[in-house]
Amino acid sequence: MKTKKIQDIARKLLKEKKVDVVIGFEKGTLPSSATPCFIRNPDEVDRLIWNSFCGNNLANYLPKRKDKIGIVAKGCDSRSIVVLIQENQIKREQLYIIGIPCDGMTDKNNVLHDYCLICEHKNPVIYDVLVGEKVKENKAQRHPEGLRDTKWQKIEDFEKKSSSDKWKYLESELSKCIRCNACRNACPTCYCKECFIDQEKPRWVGTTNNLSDIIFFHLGRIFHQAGRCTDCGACVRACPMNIDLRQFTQKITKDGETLFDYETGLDIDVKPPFATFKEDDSEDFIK
Amino acid sequence: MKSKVLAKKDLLKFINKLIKEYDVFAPVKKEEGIVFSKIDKTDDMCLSYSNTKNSVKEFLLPQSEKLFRFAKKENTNEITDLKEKKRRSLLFGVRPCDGKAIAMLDKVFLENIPDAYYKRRRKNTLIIGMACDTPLQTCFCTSVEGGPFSIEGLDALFVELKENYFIIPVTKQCEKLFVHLDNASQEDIKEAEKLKKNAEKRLKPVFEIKDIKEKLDGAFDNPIWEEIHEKCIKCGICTYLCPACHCFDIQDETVGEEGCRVRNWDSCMFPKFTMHASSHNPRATQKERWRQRIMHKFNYLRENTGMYGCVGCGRCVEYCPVNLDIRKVIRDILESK
Amino acid sequence: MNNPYLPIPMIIKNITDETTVKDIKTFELAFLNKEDEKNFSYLPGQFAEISILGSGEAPIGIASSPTEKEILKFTVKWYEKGVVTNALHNLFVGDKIGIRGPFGNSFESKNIKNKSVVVIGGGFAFTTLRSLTTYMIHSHNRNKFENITIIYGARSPDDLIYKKELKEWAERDDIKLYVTVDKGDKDWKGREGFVPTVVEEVAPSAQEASAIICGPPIMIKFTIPKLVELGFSPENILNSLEMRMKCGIGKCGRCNIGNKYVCKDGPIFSLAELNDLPKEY
Amino acid sequence: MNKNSKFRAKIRQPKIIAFLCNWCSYAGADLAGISRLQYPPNVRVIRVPCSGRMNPLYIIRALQHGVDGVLVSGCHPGDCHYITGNYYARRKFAIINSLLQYVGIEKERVHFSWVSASEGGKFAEVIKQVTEDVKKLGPAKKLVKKI
Repeated sequence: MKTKKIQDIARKLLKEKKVDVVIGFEKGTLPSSATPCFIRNPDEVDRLIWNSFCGNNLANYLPKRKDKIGIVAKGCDSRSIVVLIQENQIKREQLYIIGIPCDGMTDKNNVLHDYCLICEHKNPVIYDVLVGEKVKENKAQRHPEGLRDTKWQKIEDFEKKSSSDKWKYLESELSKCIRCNACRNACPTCYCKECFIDQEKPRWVGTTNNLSDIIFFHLGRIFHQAGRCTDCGACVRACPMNIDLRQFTQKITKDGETLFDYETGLDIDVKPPFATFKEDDSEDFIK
Repeated sequence: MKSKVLAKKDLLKFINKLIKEYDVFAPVKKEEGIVFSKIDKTDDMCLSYSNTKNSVKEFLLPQSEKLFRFAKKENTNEITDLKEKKRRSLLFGVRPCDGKAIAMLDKVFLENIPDAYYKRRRKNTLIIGMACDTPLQTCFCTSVEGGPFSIEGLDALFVELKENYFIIPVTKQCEKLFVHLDNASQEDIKEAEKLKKNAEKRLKPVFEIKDIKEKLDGAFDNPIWEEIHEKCIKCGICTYLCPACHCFDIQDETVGEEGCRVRNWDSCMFPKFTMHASSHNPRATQKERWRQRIMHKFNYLRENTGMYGCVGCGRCVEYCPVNLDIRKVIRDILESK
Repeated sequence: MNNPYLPIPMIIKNITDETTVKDIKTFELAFLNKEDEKNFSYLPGQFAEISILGSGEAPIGIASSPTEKEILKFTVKWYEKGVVTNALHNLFVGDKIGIRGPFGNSFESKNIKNKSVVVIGGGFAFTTLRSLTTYMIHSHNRNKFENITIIYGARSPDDLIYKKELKEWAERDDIKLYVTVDKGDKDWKGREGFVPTVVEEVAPSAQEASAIICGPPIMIKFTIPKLVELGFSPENILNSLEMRMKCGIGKCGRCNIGNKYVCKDGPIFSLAELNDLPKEY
Repeated sequence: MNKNSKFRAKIRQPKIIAFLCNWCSYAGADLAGISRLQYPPNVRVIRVPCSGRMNPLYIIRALQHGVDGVLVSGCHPGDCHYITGNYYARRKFAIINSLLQYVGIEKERVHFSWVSASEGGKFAEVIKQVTEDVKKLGPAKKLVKKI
């Protein structure tokens, strides 16, 4: 159903030359898989599909592109697109967003991803055309203290641990890292032209698989995601070693929401948290 | 050398004996999946694996290897060569595809000017393979001149029969490990032969490898490269998990007054791989990098070493975050004009 | 164990600024161990990995000639992004560094002996050409070559490197030297014009001659057609390439052009060889 | 290295890096000096143009390369020489501070303060307190890079 509609929209866009390319999904080479594809020819739109394996965040392909793009976007993709527009990585006018309300994506065993379980923006927040009916959002109940209970449960539990336990967990997770950079490269909002780990003059992070350097890389990357991470799960999905990166990226998202009352990727016109300030921002940690 | 048999129930005893003499590395089940890792006791070992997540190349060409140490004192450049490890290593349960990759690495690192570090490790390591009878969907070893029972690069190959392990010793070095074992009977040989045929039958080649070299010779300017790379996200999963990828980088690491020169895996997928100091980059976009990856594996290495740089283990296929399937790439190239 | 990754200890004996902006320096290095010096035999065209502990290594063409005993010369340009070149430019006379090498093939491996040689250089790429020229005009070797023509161009008079030697060479009558600059200054009395134009003008005979060309890509691009016009065969037009290299022995996998490794099979390639290789450099 | 750690084990003198903004905290430190206020000598100062210049990764990098504690100090909110530098910095500090604690870096390792050019006394106090806190924790082990 949705597949057909996406194909029709893409065909029309390409025929009318409204866009140069449509970025969507096609059938993957493995069972239970879909893979990003770039369609330029209206005759090829039949390759486009839509199913529950279309997990990749296609916004990843947008930064610094010059052409006009039709892009298939789920809720999380659309939020990443908003971030990219906010941060001048792509212009709104370049995009024709084919929004798709999403019921959550599944892994190859047909199990819903855990980040989809707590997703609060299944419907695209920005789009030019919507494929299918909007789905019911699963807004978590506000906790009396103002935090969302289900959403942040995992983070709050972790916060209560002792420093040594926290550190032990961090080390045990990150010691799996092989520094393939897939988490960074799969992330739509990791778009720096030169990442701090690639900088050579001066060199920020050592080049080896030294655990201290690996931790530095991940902490640095996670910090840079403040105000950018939409919890789309691209990094954990890409990681070949199954590192639990969301345990850390979610903390950044939570802090953004609780400290600055900023939820990522909802409105193009709102400034990201690090690009603005309030005079009464909390500073109880400062002497 | 005669084939041997080892009763399945005696395997752990056999491995335990090896642990006394060697640093034994074998498949171990961990949180991230089944990985090749050092084992101190046989309980750690997990033999119900299709293939390990990491390849065994990291025991011959570690992800980061210290070449030498130095002290950064004023006006000196004293260096200390690192010492050799005394205990020998033994890799147990290496799949034939990984074994073939080692044979390829040997060509690169031991021929012409031998690489001192690789040579040292290689001489110090015994590699015992485990034939593969349950190939995965991602496996394609038979498409790249390999096979689920290939012995290339291995010192010995184990084949799992019903009650026994059928052992094919390949090199002299491992013969002494098996001297006390019984010789294989005709029946065992037949059973192993049958398993081999069955496994090979299950792995129909997915492309004709003979055509690919010729095709690639004239394919440098083929427009297909424009498309192939498009969804690649420039990460290093394919090259880091690949048992045959061996490109490396040499860097200096310092902390305070001390430092060491290290070599790290590098990946042709990374933009900085070929970047000159003058900022000129001969392989400036992912298009050139993908072309290099395919050309290196299927054309240049074949020409220089007689072997392909791909052994069909399927890791890059399985773990690529965007499902950029090398098998499909090759098929697309073969079909292109 | 013979370990190709261990650097040979050297000491900096002299540093010369080649230009007034001081972005190109020539380092004269001497061996710390006599043994190493004996084992280090090289020919013009080869390069070495300069190793600075803590910074790393960079491949640099050897600018001295084997006829110059005891020292090795390297001329290095400062690049903003170059980690090693930066570190090198911060060193002083007396500092110790290391080198690995010599690596690669030499001009001689391309059959240039007993022929005329036309050396064409541009900018600071003249380093290995200096090595070759010094080598050829040495009294032991001069009779192994027929006519020697040297054409060297740079953007401005200041960008010419090895100014002192150029002067000496100009006084010799057994070689022909043409130095040109894109645009001279008020003190410049020599030629003005681009290298390809000068090549056309002086039209060295292609008969039994090799042309060796080394310089910025744009110069090479326009000079090669001129040489072909003059009748140089592709086998006799030699080009020295540069690439990012790490190991220097054909293992690390980044400097290949097609199936050839610049560090091992190059850096000197004839035009005939290059025509067979993909254009990826 | 070895010699160094032995030395440290014996006397337990922590090494602390202080990133001070040029206009307020650095001047505050100067004033403390001129006023001959006593404070522990464990702090090495790195002057930054503004607390807004502080890349929070400096903190991680310092911890990685063997300091036991970090102090970051700038002008009081509203007093920034560049008008709003420290307001932006405050947001970054809030996030990095929270993240570091979240991954298990002890709260007492990393400190933030506002010290103006006239607060020589406060500067001495802050340094005293930071030094004490870090001393209590002992030498940093997490994140320290060894090769």
